[in-house]
Amino acid sequence: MGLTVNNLVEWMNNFATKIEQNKQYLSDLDTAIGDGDHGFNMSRGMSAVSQKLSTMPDSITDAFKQIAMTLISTVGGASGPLYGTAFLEMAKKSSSTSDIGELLEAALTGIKKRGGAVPGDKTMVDVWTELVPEVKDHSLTAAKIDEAVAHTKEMVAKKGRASYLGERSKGHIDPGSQSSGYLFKALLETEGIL
Amino acid sequence: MGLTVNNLVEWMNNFATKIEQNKQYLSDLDTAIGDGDHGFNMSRGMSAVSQKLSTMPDSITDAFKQIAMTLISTVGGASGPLYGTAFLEMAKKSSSTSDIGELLEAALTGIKKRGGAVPGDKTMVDVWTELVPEVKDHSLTAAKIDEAVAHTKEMVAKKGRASYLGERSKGHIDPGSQSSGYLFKALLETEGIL
Amino acid sequence: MNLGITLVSHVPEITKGLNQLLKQVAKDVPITIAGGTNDQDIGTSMDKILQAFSDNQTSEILAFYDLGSAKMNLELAQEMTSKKIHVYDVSFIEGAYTAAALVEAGVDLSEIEQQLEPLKIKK
Amino acid sequence: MNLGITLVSHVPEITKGLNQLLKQVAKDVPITIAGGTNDQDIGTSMDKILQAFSDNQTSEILAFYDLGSAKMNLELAQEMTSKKIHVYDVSFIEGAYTAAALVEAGVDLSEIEQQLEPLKIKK
Ligand SMILES: Nc1ncnc2c1ncn2[C@@H]1O[C@H](COP(=O)(O)OP(=O)(O)O)[C@@H](O)[C@H]1O
Ligand SMILES: Nc1ncnc2c1ncn2[C@@H]1O[C@H](COP(=O)(O)OP(=O)(O)O)[C@@H](O)[C@H]1O
Ligand SMILES: [Mg+2]
Ligand SMILES: [Mg+2]
Ligand SMILES: [Mg+2]
Ligand SMILES: [Mg+2]
Repeated sequence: MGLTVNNLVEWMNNFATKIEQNKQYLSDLDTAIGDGDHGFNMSRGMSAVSQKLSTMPDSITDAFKQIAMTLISTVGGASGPLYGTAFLEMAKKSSSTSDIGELLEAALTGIKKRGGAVPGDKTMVDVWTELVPEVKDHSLTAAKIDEAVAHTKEMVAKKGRASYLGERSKGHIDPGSQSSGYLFKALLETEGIL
Repeated sequence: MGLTVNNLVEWMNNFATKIEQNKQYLSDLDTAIGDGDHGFNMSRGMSAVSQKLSTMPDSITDAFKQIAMTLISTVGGASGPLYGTAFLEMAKKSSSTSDIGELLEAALTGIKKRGGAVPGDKTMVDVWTELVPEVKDHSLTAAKIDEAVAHTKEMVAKKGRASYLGERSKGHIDPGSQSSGYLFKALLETEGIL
Repeated sequence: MNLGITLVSHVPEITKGLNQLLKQVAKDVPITIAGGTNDQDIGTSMDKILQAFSDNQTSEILAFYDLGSAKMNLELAQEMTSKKIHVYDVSFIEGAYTAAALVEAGVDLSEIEQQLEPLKIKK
Repeated sequence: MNLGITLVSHVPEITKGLNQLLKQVAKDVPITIAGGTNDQDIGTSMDKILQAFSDNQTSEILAFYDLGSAKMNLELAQEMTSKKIHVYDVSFIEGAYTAAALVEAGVDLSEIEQQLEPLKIKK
């Protein structure tokens, strides 16, 4: 079946629900190595996205654009421009393909360009880098998502607020990686896309 | 005769008058290479000093201390801690000597320590460095004062706000050097100290 | 003045205060600010940055920011404006102060950038 | 917390805004501020700095300042207090942010100073 406007909206609503349910946990993760707002930022952003998508977009491209612009305008933290860029790149790419693997790959390239982070820097880039190939190989599982998120725990942050802590950023899961984990979980749970 | 509480107060009142008469000029000099407040800073400081000294201090040491603390509390700009330190050092030194040359030498050492400037950095240190030896040699003249002030014109600032302009600080007299010129002029005009 | 300045901070009060500091030495330089999120919370806003670009009288702008995440919104806004925007990874207050003083003095861009060089830091 | 922070800026609003930024990542760190002159004008005040030192709950303070002339008043105040004051010639906002985050994380002074090292600039 592949990606449609309908299952894209379903995916986003599922993601929004996970963010809502875990917003305190995400903010707690951010309190340890950041400024403690990641869950609230993402919750503000994703409820605006759900709201926006309650009017069904005309096309996949249109949907991605709306998601991107809404996140950019409402999130407030680093995750705003990062997730925003991810969806903006998917919007661009969706004019030539609706393959979710290719779309997510374009998103990852955008995230890396926007934030300048590379794998190992303890950012959402780590989770995306591990999981995008799994999507492309049709081998994504919940366990692999959990693992990718957990991997960030022992890393030393080189980008974002956690990087100010240097070695002290070790021993905590990166909040943006955790929220990205929810994005992939929601994708996995949405029938028909993968 | 040498320095007395009376002629010290006279010196300060003369200095305050010169500052008052030239406050716009001093601020204009500061507008060219700084933030345009040197005249107003010094005028605020020196009128507070005059006010303070209207009650005759008990001793030279006491007078210097009052001048120092008043300048530190009222000037607001870099010249506050700098002139303040100068008078504080004179207060300390005045317990062992009332020789104006030695006192001014201690003041100069204090200014250099406080601001970290060396001769050639286009600060008040330049004027003091040229003129303190003249005081010690009993050879200070108005012409030498004017010359010392004018010398700062062609210097490139290495300290203070003017240093942010780099090469562009050239071609303007340093405001703190000009106000220091007035201090030495006032000294020259006060009978009995030199 | 053919160069303007835009200040981006996570906190509205910081941009307002810094604007005051710069105005002292650069009263003729067009300075526009974008501080905080759209709800005036702590964070940055691409919309506010875009507004600050468009409110600036000049079409070539030197942009300064406080912390890394502000840079991402700055660069997003940079991609969405037709103005020429230069973003500097320098010490925020000290860098913006230096640039403002130099623009006011009529110094050209290449010389300004040379003077900003030693103020570069990892952000 | 056995380390505190004092922020010194020429502009009252900058110290207030920066305090907000730091509080986000360092809610337990005693932070005191000294912004502007005694008349709330742009400039610094030795009296306000001294007050900020004494208002700080700790007896060992990391002090940060914006422009060079603030440093002179800081050092004057340092000579007049019995508290232990460390003054850093680093990028003001970025340096204070780094130090606040590290103090909050319980990092000791020598490690903090190591992390401040790359933020040193000519001020
Ligand atoms: N330069 C970057 N590149 C990639 N991801 C980043 C970068 N900076 C921050 N992040 C991600 O953003 C997350 C923090 O988001 P959030 O708390 O919303 O923003 P902020 O740090 O501005 O408060 C981090 O956990 C990290 O995953
Ligand atoms: N580090 C320094 N060492 C010596 N003198 C200095 C230094 N910084 C500034 N000055 C002097 O102070 C003068 C500026 O004083 P003022 O305008 O009152 O202070 P601000 O620059 O803080 O506005 C300069 O002209 C210079 O002579
Ligand atoms: Mg955060
Ligand atoms: Mg934040
Ligand atoms: Mg001045
Ligand atoms: Mg000033």
